[in-house]
Amino acid sequence: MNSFTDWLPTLMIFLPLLGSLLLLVTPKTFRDEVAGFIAALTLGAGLAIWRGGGSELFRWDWIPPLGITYSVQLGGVSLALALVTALMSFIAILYAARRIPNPGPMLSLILAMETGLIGIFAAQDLMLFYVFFEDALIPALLMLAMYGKNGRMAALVKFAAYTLFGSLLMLVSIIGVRYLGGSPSFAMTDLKQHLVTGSAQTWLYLGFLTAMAVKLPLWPLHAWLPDFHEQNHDSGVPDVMGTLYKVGGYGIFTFAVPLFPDASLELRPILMGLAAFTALYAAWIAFRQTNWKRLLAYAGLSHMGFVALGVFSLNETAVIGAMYLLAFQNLYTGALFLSVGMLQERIGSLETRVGGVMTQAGALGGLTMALWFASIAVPGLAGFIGEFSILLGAYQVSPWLTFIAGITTIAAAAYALTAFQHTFWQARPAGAVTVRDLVHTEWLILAIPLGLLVLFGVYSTPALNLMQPAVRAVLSALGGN
Amino acid sequence: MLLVALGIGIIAVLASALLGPKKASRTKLMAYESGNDPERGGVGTGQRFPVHFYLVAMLFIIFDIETAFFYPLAVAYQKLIPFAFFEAVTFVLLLLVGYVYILKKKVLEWA
Amino acid sequence: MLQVPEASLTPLLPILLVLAGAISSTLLGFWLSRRTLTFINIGAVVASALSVGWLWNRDLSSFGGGLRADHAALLLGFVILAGTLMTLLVTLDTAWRARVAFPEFDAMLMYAVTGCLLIAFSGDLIVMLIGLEIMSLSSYVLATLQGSRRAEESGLKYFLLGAAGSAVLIYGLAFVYGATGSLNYAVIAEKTSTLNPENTGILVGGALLMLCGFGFKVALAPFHQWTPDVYGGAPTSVSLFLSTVVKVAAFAGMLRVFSGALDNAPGWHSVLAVLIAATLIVGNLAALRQTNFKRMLAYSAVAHTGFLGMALLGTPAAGGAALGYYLLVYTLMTAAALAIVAALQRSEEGFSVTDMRGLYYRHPGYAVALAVCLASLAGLPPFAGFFGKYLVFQAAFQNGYAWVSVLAALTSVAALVYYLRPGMLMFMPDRTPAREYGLGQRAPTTLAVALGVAGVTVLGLLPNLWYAFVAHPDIWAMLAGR
Amino acid sequence: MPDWLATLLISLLKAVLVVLGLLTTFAYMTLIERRLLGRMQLRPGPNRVGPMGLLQPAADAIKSIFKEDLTVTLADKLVYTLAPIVAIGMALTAFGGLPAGPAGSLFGENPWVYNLDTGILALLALTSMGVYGIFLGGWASGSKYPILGGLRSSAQMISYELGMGLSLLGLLMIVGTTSFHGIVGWQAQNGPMILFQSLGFVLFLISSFAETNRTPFDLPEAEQEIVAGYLTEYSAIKWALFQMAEYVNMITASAVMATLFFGGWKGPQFLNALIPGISDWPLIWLIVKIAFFLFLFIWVRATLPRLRYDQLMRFGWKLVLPLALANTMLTAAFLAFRGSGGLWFLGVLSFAGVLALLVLSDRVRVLWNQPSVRPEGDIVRAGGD
Amino acid sequence: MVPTTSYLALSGILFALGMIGVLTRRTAIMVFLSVELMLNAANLALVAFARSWGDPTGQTAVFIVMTLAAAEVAIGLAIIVAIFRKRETTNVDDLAALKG
Repeated sequence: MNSFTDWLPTLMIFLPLLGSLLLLVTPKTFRDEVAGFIAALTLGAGLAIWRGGGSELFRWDWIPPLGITYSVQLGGVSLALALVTALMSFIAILYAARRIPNPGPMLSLILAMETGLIGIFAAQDLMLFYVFFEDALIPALLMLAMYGKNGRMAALVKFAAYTLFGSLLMLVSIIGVRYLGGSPSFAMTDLKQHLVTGSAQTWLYLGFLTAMAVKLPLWPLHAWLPDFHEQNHDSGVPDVMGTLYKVGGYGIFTFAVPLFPDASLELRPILMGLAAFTALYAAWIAFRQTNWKRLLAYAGLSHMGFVALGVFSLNETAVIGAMYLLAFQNLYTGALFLSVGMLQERIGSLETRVGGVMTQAGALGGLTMALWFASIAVPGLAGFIGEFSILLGAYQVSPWLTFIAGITTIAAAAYALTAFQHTFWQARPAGAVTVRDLVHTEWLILAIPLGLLVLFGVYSTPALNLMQPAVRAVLSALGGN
Repeated sequence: MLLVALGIGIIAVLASALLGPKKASRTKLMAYESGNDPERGGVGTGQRFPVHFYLVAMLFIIFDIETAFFYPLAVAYQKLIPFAFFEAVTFVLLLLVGYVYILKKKVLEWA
Repeated sequence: MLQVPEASLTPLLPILLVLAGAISSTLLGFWLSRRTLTFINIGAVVASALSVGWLWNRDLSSFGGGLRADHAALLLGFVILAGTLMTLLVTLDTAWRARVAFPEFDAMLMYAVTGCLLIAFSGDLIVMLIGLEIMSLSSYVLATLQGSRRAEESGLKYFLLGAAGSAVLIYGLAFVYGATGSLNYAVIAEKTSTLNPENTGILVGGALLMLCGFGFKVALAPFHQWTPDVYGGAPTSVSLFLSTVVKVAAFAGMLRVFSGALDNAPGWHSVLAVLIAATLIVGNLAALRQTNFKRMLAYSAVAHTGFLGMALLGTPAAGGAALGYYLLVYTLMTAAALAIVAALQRSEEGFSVTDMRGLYYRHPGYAVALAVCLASLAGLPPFAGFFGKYLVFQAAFQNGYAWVSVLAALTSVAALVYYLRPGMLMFMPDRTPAREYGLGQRAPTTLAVALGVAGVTVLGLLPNLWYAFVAHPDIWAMLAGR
Repeated sequence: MPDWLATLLISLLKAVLVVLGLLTTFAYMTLIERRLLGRMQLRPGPNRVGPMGLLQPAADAIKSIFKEDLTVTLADKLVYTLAPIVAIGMALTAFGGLPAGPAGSLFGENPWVYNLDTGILALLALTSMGVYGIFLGGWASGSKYPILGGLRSSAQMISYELGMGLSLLGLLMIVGTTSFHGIVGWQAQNGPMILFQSLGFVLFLISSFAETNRTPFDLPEAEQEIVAGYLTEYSAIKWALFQMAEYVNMITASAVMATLFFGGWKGPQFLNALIPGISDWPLIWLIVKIAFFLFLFIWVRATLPRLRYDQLMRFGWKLVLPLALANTMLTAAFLAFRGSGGLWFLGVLSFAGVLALLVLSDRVRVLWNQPSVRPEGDIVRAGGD
Repeated sequence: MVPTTSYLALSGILFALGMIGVLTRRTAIMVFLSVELMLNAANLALVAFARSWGDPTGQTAVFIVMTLAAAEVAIGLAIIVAIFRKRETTNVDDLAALKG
């Protein structure tokens, strides 16, 4: 139990935090390098875990009298998401380092947040999950506070209030899960032995769901999302982290479904309805956005609708697809945010109505377009596999909702292409600033995610192999369907 | 006893009230101020008293309470020797703290 | 009938040490500088804390169970002393600016602490009452001592309401005595289970009256009106003291009386639940509207009364443990936050929330510390405030007051919002000139703040350091003594 | 006739008796005082009305009843009228608790009106109630001098009340009861208390002078400072009532001193050898002792000048109070550590204390004679005068 | 021998009067007096109960309470006088420096 591999997840979680503390004392001159190095190291640790085929459950009694344990495990879905997180944080740091004037605090915040996020994915104990869940919030808030735009206070309050509203209800139901079920501790392994039954389960599930619906986000609780993205720093770096922070789908998949099987079956139709509606509604709103960030925000929301649909459907294919999509939409949405950042750096605005960028910055345009294709699930790119298998699976559960959701893909194509076309093609307005094309690191920043998207778009087996057993394990608890 | 005593007073007052002459005049009913017209002062007109009197009053309250505590101890004293002695000593010492304090604070200086 | 009571002073050691400090500052004040006195008092407090450690696990008692240095008493006493220490450290810096730098200030402070400790050590309603009154009376003086118009008014308000509160409490005490025929917690506790109807009626009446009385002291709504005025009007260091140490002591009293003596008395639980619900709502919503940071903290103190009170709804075992943990955390974080206010404020009004914009770029250390305190107050992990909240939620939840827990969860969203605003403003860069006292960053205050922040963080990451002490259930099962 | 009614009537009767007795005493007290003062100051004193002016008191009484009774416009009528009644009422009531003889010696009834276990406490309480009379009177007069006078005299009285109360503690410790009967009985066995508590007695004496506003402590009537103090606005019978109260208080004080320190209504035991049972004769002994103390009051008045107000207060707070405490602790310590020794040694100690005071009087005087600090600015001026 | 209940009734009335005074009177002194009234009501109740239980604890409690009352008087008067000497009023409503 003391072999190095068991410590790897812990290392992967807390390495970034150490890094962010380290950054506070490192001199300005090579702060960026340190940050990048730490992030890379974290990613390395993640890859090491992957090579080892996931880690064992590592458990240590954190607060014995309260039955709160520090139990972490990275394997299957959680590992995939952790890897993506590590990667995107690394990329975000790369971009932040060259784009943001005084990046010191931002870098440490990114790292701090990475800790929270990886922690969320690794946690196998409800309280631990909650703790990390809230930890990730603080850096996110600080990023917005320190680098945000004028309207940020409103956005901050909205964001925090929504999150806390959800998570505190979740806290109450976490307490409920343990005491009504009579479990000795909050560790998933114990909780699964002592499930709550009856109507209490439904109530607890709802409490849990509120938090997750905020973080998905799901339709009525999504209002914080666009403001959050719009008010954040133009470079789009915080948005990347924000995107990674959308852990609702994962939370429901890992915790809610196993703990509230009956309730999740019972509420399935309603929730799937909500999800489908979210997807369509978000796409529809996105269509009318003229600000790239809001557009991306709603696009992301729409994808989350898909993810939710998949997760709620409790169908193996769909769930796998949902996790797949969840993982990779982080890649392309994040990358898109960064590309928007680059665009803004060049033309000084986030308007989707400036024309003719393509003529001067071909590479930027090209890469952005490719990423958009990934986003709207063009076959051959990772997005497609996710969305397709979600629809496939969900169809077996409820065809109609699936059909509604299906429409979304078309809507997505619509909003993405119009916005892209307005910005990159069309005539260049007279007297507009000349736009530089991509320079050194920017290439990497956009190319790496794209590369991965392509790779897993055509050769999805490794990812699927990673996820399938985990999903099977979860769903088998429901007695399949 | 109390009744009788108060009775006496009341009777006396009534008696004089009945028997005494009533020839009031403004000057007669004016507050005595060595012949000058009285200025403000007296009931309800918010005359200020020197704060020293408040101090005396408070000190009195405190020390009187202390006496009140001492009486039962004194009565029961011989039954509780020697415990009571140490009690008394502690008590008086604590009292002395306060006494020394007001002494040093010059509260007891009517100058 | 005249038997000599056994009066061993050993269990009183912590109290006596503090009292010695008080007396010394009463008398030596004429010869020594006030600063020296403060150092003496700090010494006394530390010594007393050590003696608390020394008394641990001895479970002594004195005066026929009237004074008991059991685990609960020692734990609560330690919390009180911690708060006192931080207060003293802060006054070292700010007393001059607050124009309260004379020996009487320290004397009164220490007397108040003596009272607080008496409450924590009480095994008997009379001792509790004496402690409570010593504490309250000294606090009235402390609140007034500054002599400024605001301070005097706050003092008067505090005094009048506090006195009324004590009167109600004493009346309740009389009824409890009437119902059980004793003032000793243990006897009351055993009598309460076996009572004939009309005595039960009297007991319930008494319990409720005492509840109201304590409500005044700990500022449960609707008895909280004095709190913002007093905390806002008194010198900040005093507000610090009142909102931490005094409140802790009052809660210690409630713990002793309600979870201890009156635990199986009927009726008061539900009333307390209602009061707490009111407090949570009033405190949090009122705090939302505050523009002055100090007043906001005052209201947040009210709100926290609600959270702390939830612990009393739990079973003595769970609730006591929760309260024991939360009180320390609450003291640390509130004291640290107010210490920073005291250090940085220009006038005793404290500063308005908007003045805090960009604090991070002027006083990075204090800003980060304050942010930590606020996060902890808001109950965000990994800071200790979160576990405090969690524990009280759990305590109330387990004892069948789930609705209070849910309400508390909802209100703490409001709480988050008003903690968030200043917390975030501090990190927003701004160009305007500083609006706080530039030279505020002094060693003792910094030390106090460091204590608080370190405590909050460490207790958040490893709650067991303190929780392991308080978690022992039979500590709280014997609140009333045996 | 049911016997509760009987007892009620009887005690009423006794009350009336006592009151009348006191009032006559007061009446002639005034006369005697004026005569004696006359003698001491080498002048005749009142001798017109009746033989040797024996009817003077009657004349005074009649005059004061038929005199016009003014009530100042600014005065608070009710309180103004109430004040003297309170004063006299308390003064008279206080006396009733004192036993004047052995049980059943008064025509088969007990020579006291009421008998409480807490006699001394009750007595102190009642006498201190007298302060209300004076303060209310001064306050209600609605005029400056009375207010100041009232304040001053109440301040004075409460200050000395402390000394009074504390000076009795030693005695109580020795006797162990607060009932007059207990105390008298104790003294009958062990000799008068003055032997053991001389220091306490001195203090008590001083305090009672101050309590009754007699020279040298008659500040409330310090004419040259505040006219007639709280009496300024009073006239006719109300004024007379205040006077009455003062004298009755004197009588009571004398009686108390007699009872507490001089064996009360019992005569000295050794006389029993000559005439058996003489020491148990009712009334006689008490009256004799009272008379002696009253003479003392007058004597002192004729002898000593009046203190200044600040001196008075300092005297009370800086001398009487600590000394009383010291006396208490002395007694306490003695009782605690005497082992089996008798009380006489305590008497010696106590008397030594008195002597020491007398010898060191010059040293002691500095405590109260002059303010030990020059008033700097805001130190409040004495009694507003 | 008067039954305990009547004592309680009396003390209850006193307490109620005090409470009303606290709630309705506006000048500090009056509020303060009402508080003292409440305290005495409590004392009365204590003594009554002590008699009905026939044990002296209640009376000692009364002793303590009296002391507390006295201490409260001292401090309360000090505060009130301090304020009164600054401005002519002790009306609670006039103390408006701390609104908000």
